[in-house]
Amino acid sequence: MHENLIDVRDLKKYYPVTGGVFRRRIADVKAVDGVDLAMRKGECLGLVGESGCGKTTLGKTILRLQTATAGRIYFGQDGGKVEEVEAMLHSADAQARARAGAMLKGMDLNRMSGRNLLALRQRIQIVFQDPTNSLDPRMLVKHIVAEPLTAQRLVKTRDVDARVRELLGIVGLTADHLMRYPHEFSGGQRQRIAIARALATNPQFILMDEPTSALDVSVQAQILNLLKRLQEEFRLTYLFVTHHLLVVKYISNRIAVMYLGRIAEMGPTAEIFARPLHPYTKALLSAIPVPDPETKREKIILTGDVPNPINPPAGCRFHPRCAHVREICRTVEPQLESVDGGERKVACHRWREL
Amino acid sequence: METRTDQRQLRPMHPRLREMLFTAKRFLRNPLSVIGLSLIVIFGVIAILAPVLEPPTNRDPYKIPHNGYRIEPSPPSAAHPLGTTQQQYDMLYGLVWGARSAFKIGVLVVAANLLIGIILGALAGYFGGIVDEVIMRIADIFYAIPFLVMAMALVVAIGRGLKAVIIVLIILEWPSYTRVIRSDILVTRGKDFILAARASGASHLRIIFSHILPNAMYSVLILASLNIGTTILTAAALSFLGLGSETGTADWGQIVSLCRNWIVGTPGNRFAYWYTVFIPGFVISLFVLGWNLLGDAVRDVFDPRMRRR
Amino acid sequence: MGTLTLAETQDLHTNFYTFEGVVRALNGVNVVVQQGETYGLVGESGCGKSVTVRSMMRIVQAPGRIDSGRIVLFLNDQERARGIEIVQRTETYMESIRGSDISMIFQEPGAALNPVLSVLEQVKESYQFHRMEQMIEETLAAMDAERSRRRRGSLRGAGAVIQAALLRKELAATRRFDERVRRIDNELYQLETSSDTRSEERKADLNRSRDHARPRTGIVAVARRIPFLRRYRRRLDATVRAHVVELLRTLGIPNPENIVQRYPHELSGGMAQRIVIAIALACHPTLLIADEPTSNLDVTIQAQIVELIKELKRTIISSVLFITHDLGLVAEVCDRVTVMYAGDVSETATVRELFRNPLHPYAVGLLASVPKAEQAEELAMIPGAVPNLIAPPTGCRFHPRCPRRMDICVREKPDTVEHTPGHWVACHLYTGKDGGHA
Amino acid sequence: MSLLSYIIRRLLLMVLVLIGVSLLVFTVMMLLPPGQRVAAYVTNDRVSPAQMDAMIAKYGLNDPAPVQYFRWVRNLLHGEFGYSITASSPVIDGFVRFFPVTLGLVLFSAPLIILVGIFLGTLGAVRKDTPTDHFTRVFAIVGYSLPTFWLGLLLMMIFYGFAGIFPPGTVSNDVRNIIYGEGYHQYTHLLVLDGILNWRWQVVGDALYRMVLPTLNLVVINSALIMRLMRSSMLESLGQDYMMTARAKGADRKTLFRRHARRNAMLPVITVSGLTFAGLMGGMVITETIFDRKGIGWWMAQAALQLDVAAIMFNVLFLGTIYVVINLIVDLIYAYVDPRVRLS
Repeated sequence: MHENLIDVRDLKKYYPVTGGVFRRRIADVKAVDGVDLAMRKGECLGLVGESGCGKTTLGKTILRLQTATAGRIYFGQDGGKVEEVEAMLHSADAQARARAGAMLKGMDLNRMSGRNLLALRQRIQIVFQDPTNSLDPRMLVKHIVAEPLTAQRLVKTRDVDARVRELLGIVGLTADHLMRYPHEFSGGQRQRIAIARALATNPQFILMDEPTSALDVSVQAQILNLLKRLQEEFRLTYLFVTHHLLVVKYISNRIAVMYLGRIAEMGPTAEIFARPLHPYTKALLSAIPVPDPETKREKIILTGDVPNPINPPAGCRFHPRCAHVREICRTVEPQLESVDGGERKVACHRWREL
Repeated sequence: METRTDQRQLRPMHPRLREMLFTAKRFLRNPLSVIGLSLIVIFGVIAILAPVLEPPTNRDPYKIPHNGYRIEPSPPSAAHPLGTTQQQYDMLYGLVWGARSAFKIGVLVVAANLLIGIILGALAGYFGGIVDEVIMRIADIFYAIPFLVMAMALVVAIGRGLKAVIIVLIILEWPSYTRVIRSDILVTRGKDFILAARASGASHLRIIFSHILPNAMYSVLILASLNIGTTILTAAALSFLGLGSETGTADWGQIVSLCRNWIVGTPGNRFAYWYTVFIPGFVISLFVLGWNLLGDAVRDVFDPRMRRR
Repeated sequence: MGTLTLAETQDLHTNFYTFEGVVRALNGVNVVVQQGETYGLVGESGCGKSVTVRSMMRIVQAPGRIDSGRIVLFLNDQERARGIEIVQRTETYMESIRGSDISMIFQEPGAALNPVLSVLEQVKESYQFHRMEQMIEETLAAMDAERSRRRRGSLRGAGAVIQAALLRKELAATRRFDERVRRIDNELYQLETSSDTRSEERKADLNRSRDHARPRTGIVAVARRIPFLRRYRRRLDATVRAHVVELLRTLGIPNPENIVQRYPHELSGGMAQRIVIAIALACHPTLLIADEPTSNLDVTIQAQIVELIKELKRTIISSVLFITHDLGLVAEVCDRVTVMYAGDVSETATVRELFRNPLHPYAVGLLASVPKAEQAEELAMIPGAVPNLIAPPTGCRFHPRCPRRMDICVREKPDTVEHTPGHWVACHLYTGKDGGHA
Repeated sequence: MSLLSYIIRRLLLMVLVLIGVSLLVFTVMMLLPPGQRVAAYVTNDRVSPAQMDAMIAKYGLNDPAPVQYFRWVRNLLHGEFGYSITASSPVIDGFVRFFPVTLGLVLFSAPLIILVGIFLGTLGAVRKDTPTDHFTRVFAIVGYSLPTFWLGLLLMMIFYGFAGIFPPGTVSNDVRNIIYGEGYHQYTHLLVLDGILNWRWQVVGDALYRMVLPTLNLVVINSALIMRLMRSSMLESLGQDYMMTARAKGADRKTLFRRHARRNAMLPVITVSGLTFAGLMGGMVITETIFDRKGIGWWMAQAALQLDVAAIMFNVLFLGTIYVVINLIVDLIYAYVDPRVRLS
């Protein structure tokens, strides 16, 4: 527990919906609605879910590209201290809660600003889904990769060039590519450039926001292998957001399944694939088309669409689509509970019986 | 085969230069843009060489020389290659120096508007919120009054003359620039590379100047080149109505207003005074056409859909 | 699985004349769709799979053009013998088979629907274009039934008589038009075999009159514009609407009466895709072309749509041509599959055969590069990227990325050979031409 | 947002904009010295300098600006707009006299401008890269490169000066005699409409005859923008995926263009048609001046030349208000036509 690089507690991100004559806030899109997530150093946590489930928002909020509506994000904090603050926050003593609030200013990524935040930016980075959009079309590769270094003046100007060349080498590009614009590259190469940029500041943590879903199958394999290699080489921690389950299976140690702003189930990859507990996970896994015509599996076809996150269903958010729904599911929201006292967690009232 | 340029094996050339060459090549492939560019270049040369082409005789070169006050225009002759207007102002002199006035008006107005538009548009677009609301509502008010009508009222209030026309056009045209820049900035601001820059720890100023503006500049440049044409048209219209420059100033709209009474010829020759009506308006049209063609070409060249993938 | 051909392309070349140059999108594509099968077309983006099917429906968008090759359809028994070559046929002929005999569904359900038309307006067009005769007949039948129930002589009855008369006129005009078109098509079909020059002229003549043929509705066309008389159309509309609602119901859309009034932006992606499918299936086509129908949908919705297509394949449609880049879907849905690369057909085989024993180095690489359920070792990769088709590689277009490249691959485009029965491959490793290793 | 709250919101915004417009007009006029502004308050043209000073004092034209603004607005709301020198009558009388002339021309030319623009734009898009397309594009680019006043003068020179047809002015002397003669009722002050109501076809014919050239002038200049927009928006519409769906259904060319492409392409054109009004009003000042039609535009030009402050303020305010209202209507039509706005 004390090895956690990132510890997310009760994170919420709401987007206001305005309406009426005066454009008042009339509702919220509850993109992320109470998520607890811990990531250990050096692991790759796969965050899967369908579009609109809030996985990308969760990632971007953890990176503080957006400010969370509520919740705490501890990055690289001592585990004991985190528990202490959390305990104080939840204590009945108002004074203790106030003290905890003061302590959070220096610990909670969501409350940091200015210099503290900037210093943290070196240690956390992001790779986006579509490299066509995430690289400034009017900048040369040289400047794109150097941006994290020059923006924070981390490296002396005369050393920047050498560092950029080194980074390009790491991701499998050459110095020939320095003086080119992004549009002169293929999709896979652009993603390599984006990865080189993410590596520039020697980060500890990289958010992978669907890094291969805009790429072709054969190129996807190149990038996945590269990411895997880099993770081992630099002892990186990944949060790998994707909707592609086989990709997640290939690259992640652990998986968290999200549904409508909440985590439905999480645990080690192999265990989840071998024995999914949540009905949603089961349906999701059974729906993956497996590239093997010999195996014919029974599919669980869910009915209906993902509900609107403005008005999530009461009780268990999955209940309108769930085949095993009981009365309790309609009224009481299940909490994420540990299955075996360890990492395996599930938020379902009926996981024991099913 | 890895990239396109590999195939062409270009000499090592600075990529920015390479891009410019590529753009220029596309530009020159379209005959209309070449026509537009040549028109502007020709007018530019005329404006620059005005003192050589038509040496000024007055102390103020923008005063058109005239001999006598005879009311009828006179047809082209050796002394007056393009004839004279009403009150014997020399047409050629007026047109040549008028080119200078036209450039002065166009460039001054558009440059000032670019500056105002970029500053206000960037403020509104990047920071949003209350700043955005205030700037855009003010722009709405300016939009709510027909342009030429408002320009007339303002010229009356400020006092006539070319200077007043320039000031008025600056006051009235900034909202369209601000709008265009703002909406482009809004689009750019939502792109992933802006988020990436923020994740890299780039400051607001750095993001605005090195990411947002370079990407959001193009449509405003298109607008600017198209707007030089309309600016000239409005200035000419004001002069024509008698609200612009004084009589006898080398200003195209002003020269056209001198010809207003000569559309009906003499009983024997119904087109007797055609030159005095036709020539100055034709020159204005060519000038505006040049800018419009140029603007269209700029739009085509920079249209993201027309660019490479 | 049937072995009768339904549609085939022969040496199809489709090029795009863009600003930067000619994109040689299809480099002589041969594909065969058989009766009753689900046929897959797989490849990465830019391999030409979409262009192939758009060419087959002749809806390639400008600046694209089918430059050479043949597309032959064997839609009914009469055509079975020789088939109809459609590249040479008129646009009106194509209009009559699109949406009727061959339909298509698209990748992006949101963009495939017209945002300013309601669902009803979009689905009912399929009936209006192809099933007018049936619709009018049904309307008339319904009106007759209604009249026999009601007593004669009422004022409303008189209105109904006029309406029925107009409908009958329209029906007659539609029938005359259909008959005429059928005659022209028949004669064209006969002429296509003969090669003498007189028949060429006659063919041009026929094609022209095919293009200009319109249903001559006479008085009905006038009546349509007169407010009171126009009401006869309402009955017809009601019939069509009933068909649309029924169609949506069979596709498992809940509450179809409500859905038909909605506009596309009010629908979820999965629902929009069902509407697109409804449009395609309205006239029970023989061949359904599905162009990446689930690529932009979520996994659980994808499963719903795939299941729906499978179901429809069992009940309504004869053959499905399924385009995808997802090898998992191919394994699940298709009977036979063709792998395409950069405008070339690389390999064609049954799905089992392809997954068990891929021959073409590209197919081998592609299969190895997908993460499997049991993936443990590192993924295999194909180096490099898809080439730019303005200046495609010479010879075999895959050679720059091929791990088993030979000299001959650079020089010569490989022929397609039948390696084992039903397993076709276009690669010099199997053509028997040995060029030595590079 | 429901359509109703959308409408309410737009109405409130409109009121705000109108207040802004009045402030703007007021600010502009405050740039003039009190001696010139006093014209807005006098009621006849026989005022001596001494009386002038008395009036400046009486109306407090040297008071602080906010005081003056509220006084001015109060006067406006009471229908007191001052005296116009150029109209030789109170502003409101001048307005009643001049406005119908302008309205007649607007009602005649605005539909033509929009129809010509839409028609040529569609034609250009449907026949892309054919001679027809090139012709329409040249027409458009020339259209908005030509100075309105010059085109007007050329038209006059060719048709009136040379061919002797289409004379300037609103009506001929004969017709004027009819109008002001006995038994003729000016119901609406619109020449054409009144002519029809009085069964005097001579009036109708003459009024239309004299509107030909001004209309031609306005159409050539103003339809260019709509045309251009229609063409590009039609081309965009034609390239959309839903056109592919429509073709795959078996739609014929006519259905494709009319039903599927044009309906979508019309949306931005609706918005711009409202903006065209601004261009039309600008064009009106020039056109009425050239063709000697005594309407609002002509009045405005005269007022600007003779420093007729009352008339200028009134016209700017009036045209601004109309423009704001028209844009509101256009937005509501748009919201009605495009289901995405209506229901989102």
